[in-house]
Amino acid sequence: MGSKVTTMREAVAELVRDGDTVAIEGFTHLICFAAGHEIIRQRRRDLTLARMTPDVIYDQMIGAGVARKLIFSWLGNPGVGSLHAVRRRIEDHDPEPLEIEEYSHFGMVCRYVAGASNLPFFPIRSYYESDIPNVNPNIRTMVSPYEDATEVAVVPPLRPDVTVVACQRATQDGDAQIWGLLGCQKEAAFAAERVIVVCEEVVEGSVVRRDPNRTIIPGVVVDAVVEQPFSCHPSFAQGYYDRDNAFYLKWDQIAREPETFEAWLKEWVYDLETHADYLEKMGADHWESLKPEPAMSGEVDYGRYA
Amino acid sequence: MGSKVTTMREAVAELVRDGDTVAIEGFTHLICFAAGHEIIRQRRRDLTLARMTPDVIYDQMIGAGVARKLIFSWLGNPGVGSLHAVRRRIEDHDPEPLEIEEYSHFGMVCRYVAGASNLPFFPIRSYYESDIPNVNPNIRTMVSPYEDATEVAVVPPLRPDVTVVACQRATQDGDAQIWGLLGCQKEAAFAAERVIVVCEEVVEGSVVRRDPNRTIIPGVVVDAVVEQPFSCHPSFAQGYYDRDNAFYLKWDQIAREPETFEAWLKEWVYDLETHADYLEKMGADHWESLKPEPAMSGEVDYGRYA
Amino acid sequence: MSVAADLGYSKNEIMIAASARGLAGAKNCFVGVGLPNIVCNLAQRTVAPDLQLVYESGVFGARPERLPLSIGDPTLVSGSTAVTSMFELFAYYLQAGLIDVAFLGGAQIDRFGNLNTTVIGDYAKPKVRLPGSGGACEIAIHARQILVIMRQAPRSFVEKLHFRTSPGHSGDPEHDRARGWWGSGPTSVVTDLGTYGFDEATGEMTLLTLHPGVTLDQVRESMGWDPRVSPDLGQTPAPTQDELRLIRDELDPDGTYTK
Amino acid sequence: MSVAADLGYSKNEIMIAASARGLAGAKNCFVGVGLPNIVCNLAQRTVAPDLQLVYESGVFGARPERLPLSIGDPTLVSGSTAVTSMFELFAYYLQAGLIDVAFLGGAQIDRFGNLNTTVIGDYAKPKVRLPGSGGACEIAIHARQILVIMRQAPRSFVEKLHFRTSPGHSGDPEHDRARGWWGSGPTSVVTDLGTYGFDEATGEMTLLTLHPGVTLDQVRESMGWDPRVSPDLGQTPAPTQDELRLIRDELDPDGTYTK
Repeated sequence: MGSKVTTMREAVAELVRDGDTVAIEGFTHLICFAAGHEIIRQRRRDLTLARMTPDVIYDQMIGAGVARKLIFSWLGNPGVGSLHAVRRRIEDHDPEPLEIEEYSHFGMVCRYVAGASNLPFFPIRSYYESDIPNVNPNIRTMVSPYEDATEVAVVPPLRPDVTVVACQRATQDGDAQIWGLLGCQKEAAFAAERVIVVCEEVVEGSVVRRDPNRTIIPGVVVDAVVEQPFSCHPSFAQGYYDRDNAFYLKWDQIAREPETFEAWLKEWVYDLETHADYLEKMGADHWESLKPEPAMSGEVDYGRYA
Repeated sequence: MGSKVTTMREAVAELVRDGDTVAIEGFTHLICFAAGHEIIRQRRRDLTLARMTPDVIYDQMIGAGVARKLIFSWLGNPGVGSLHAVRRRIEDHDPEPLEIEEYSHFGMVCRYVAGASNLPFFPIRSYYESDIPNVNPNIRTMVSPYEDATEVAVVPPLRPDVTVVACQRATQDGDAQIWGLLGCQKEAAFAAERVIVVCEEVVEGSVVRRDPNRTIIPGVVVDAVVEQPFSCHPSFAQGYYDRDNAFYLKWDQIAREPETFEAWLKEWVYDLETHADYLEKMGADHWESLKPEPAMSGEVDYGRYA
Repeated sequence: MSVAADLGYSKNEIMIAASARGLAGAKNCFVGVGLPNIVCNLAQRTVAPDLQLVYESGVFGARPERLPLSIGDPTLVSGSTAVTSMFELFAYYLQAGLIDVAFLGGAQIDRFGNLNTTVIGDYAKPKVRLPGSGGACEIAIHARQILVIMRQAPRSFVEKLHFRTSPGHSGDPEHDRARGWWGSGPTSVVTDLGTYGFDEATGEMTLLTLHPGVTLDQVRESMGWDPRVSPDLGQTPAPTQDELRLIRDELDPDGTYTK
Repeated sequence: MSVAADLGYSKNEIMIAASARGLAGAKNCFVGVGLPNIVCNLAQRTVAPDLQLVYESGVFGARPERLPLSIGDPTLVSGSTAVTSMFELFAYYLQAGLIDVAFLGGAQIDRFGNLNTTVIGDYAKPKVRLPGSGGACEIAIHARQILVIMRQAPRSFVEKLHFRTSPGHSGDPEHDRARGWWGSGPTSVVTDLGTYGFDEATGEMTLLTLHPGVTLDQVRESMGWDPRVSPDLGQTPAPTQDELRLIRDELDPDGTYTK
């Protein structure tokens, strides 16, 4: 197989199309901001954005006008507060309305699992006596065909056109390894029509083959591999860099007013050509300051069976 | 928390009761023969044995009379042939009939997943035009409540009273780490009322804490931890010892006749007090011969965030 | 200004201390950030030494080397005993009934402990769009016990929710939680003014204790319905010196959450 | 005695060579042990260099350092690119339609490629209890293409199965595989006497080629129904010297599966 390694610009240009349903997943960990910025930069439109926890990157994308709809389960700037740009669109239709389809966390996870498993529905014990199903007709109920006749809620499969998954390392074939929080990266990738893997480093196949249990997403479902250090800033990559909490706090101020929001987008996205420019602009010291001391995993022995 | 470390004898005496549904799982890898032998030795009766792939250990247990029923998806001596003791009971009711409840592999896996998830049923796209549902009324059909109205099969949850899981290493609290083939060990453990973890080595918590993503079963669901090297022989433990293929071939001969079967049980189970006796009887050279050369995983960096 | 200012501790500090005591004997606890995180860590060091912190992000047995800034802080992962996917966390742990106790809060709560974290105003075009459920809906249904920590005010303790995100008690004993739910629903509410339980029969929030210096009138003025009051209404024990030391020196030295 | 003995290769060797050619261009292949394992490895070295071996045990990109003795051989794990749980293997790969081709066999096959791996005789008290489905039922439904390798005999190529473990074609074009299955069902059968395809319209097994030295009468004598024969019945190309060298020197030096 030929290498799948490409640039973020090419990956987005080739694989993300106007009107697509796009999932940039990651539960606080490995949220690929660089992909979101490139999608803004290429001015994609009418996207349906899916994500369990829309946070700052979706505030940026939705405020920038790439999306007409949002599918989610928790909306906010984690540990800080609101997403002001998203709220302007929902509360004030400013500059235009945003269609929303909301679930609970488990509902979103199970939509990805159903999508990844080619199941027409997925049963969960949730939404009892909640108003959520009243505002989301996709949440339905079924009764167990067994003696208990238990009533459960069901959610439909979610099959993104494109899922973007960030990971610590991947091969040129797209075999991706992740450690630390896993979120629903694997499920979202398997559920998708097209998958972009963005890694801190592209490694030799031999590195992955030494520890196959660490592989979360196999190359077989991956279309493009982008090597992009710090692609998740201000989110984090376990063992590579820390969450830039100061930025999350700062974003709360930036996003409060459309003017400051637009100014930030111009300075940090539109006026830059690539994420490399973003890294350079923020300065080497900043990146150094986010690097943790090492905490090594130790090795296990798979044994050589020859 | 106090340590959960105990002996196989105590673990089986305390946690495995006549009439229980017992799952000793492991897909070719980490099949805990030592637990099966102890259950035979303690002469448990009327067990319902569950397992995706009943193999030699279940041939031994079922031939020894511990079980009245078998729930499974594939019955055989992998790579060798039949399970003669099981076949005598099914084909000739010799010495007594064996009740069976059979599924496909995916059906069994999903029964464990439903049990682990507290779901009343689990949907799968299987059994279409197969005779299996005709002989197993637990396999039913449901129709998707969404527009596609797809018909799927459903299986009920499987909740063993006891699941025995072998692993390479565990802490005294039962946090178990596995690498290599995972089978459905995790699902079977979470689905069970009581869980016995049998490990090649009990390790310090610090070993597990250095690589938390390697933990397959958390201590919270574990009742007993048994440290028992080579507990899976003639099956294998990745990195610790190889499959003893010669034994699987030999078993085909041993199990053909009730006499040779009984003689083997007497010599290798009833006349021995513990698995340690079994190891000693088989001889140190044999165990040496099964050990692979090392093939180390390499380390990853989790980072220290202080 | 803080009603408890003159008592040598803050409103948050007595909320934390009172909530921590509610965890006595608990084992597997679903933890959020902020106050609940401090509460759990205080309980671990006082009334609940066996408390296992389970983070919604999928981390077990965390040993954070710093105060986590979010439930997904990398410091929770390094040195923990296990990390799991979100699917397994919600399916094998929460839905399977392994979580003994969890914390919930919200913009609005009603007398039966139903919570709104979705919208203020009309759903279609809300006055305030709130975060939504997150895991709250499943937590409210499956966690064996639910502890609510909220400051009380007429706009948050309301007669009628604008949206019911996660179910409390229905108020109908026949129907209430009668569908194989693991959870028994909200079991206590700790506010800046007092502590509440829920009536067995009616599932209604019932004032159990007033914090030192707080009057029943203050409580009544701070909520949208006339609260049920326990016949043997008591006073919340003030935070002990030991509790305050742990909170101030160990758990929140910068006073991020406790000022 | 082997009909092909005088031709310089064994029955298994021509079955292997003919089956391997059937994998030309295939990508993700579900592999079992024994013959299929040799077939896949031969195809990888000849007509299908991009063939990805996916083992039912949950291993991807295996690079075995020895001939695996079972689909769960530890040599398949060490040096592979990924290991997955059985749930994910069946749900995310097979049921999701990622498997292009798989091998099946059985004790009995009928003219529509339905297979029996469950019982000979009555289910309740069988004459011979066979292994059962394993993954066969799901593989038959979801793998895009199914290759069957079986020696043929009247007792195995039967008019009526004793039990239908995994579905082939129904024989009814209206109904056949009309429920969102990924798989197109059995696409070829390779026996020790010849190779078969399946008729588009009727789904019936159709003799395409006879192995060198095999007559149509021999084929008819070895099956329980009168087989459909292709109008342009041809001869199976004999294994090439290169194929035989690979099989004998590299893939099965001990002749475990090929004698």
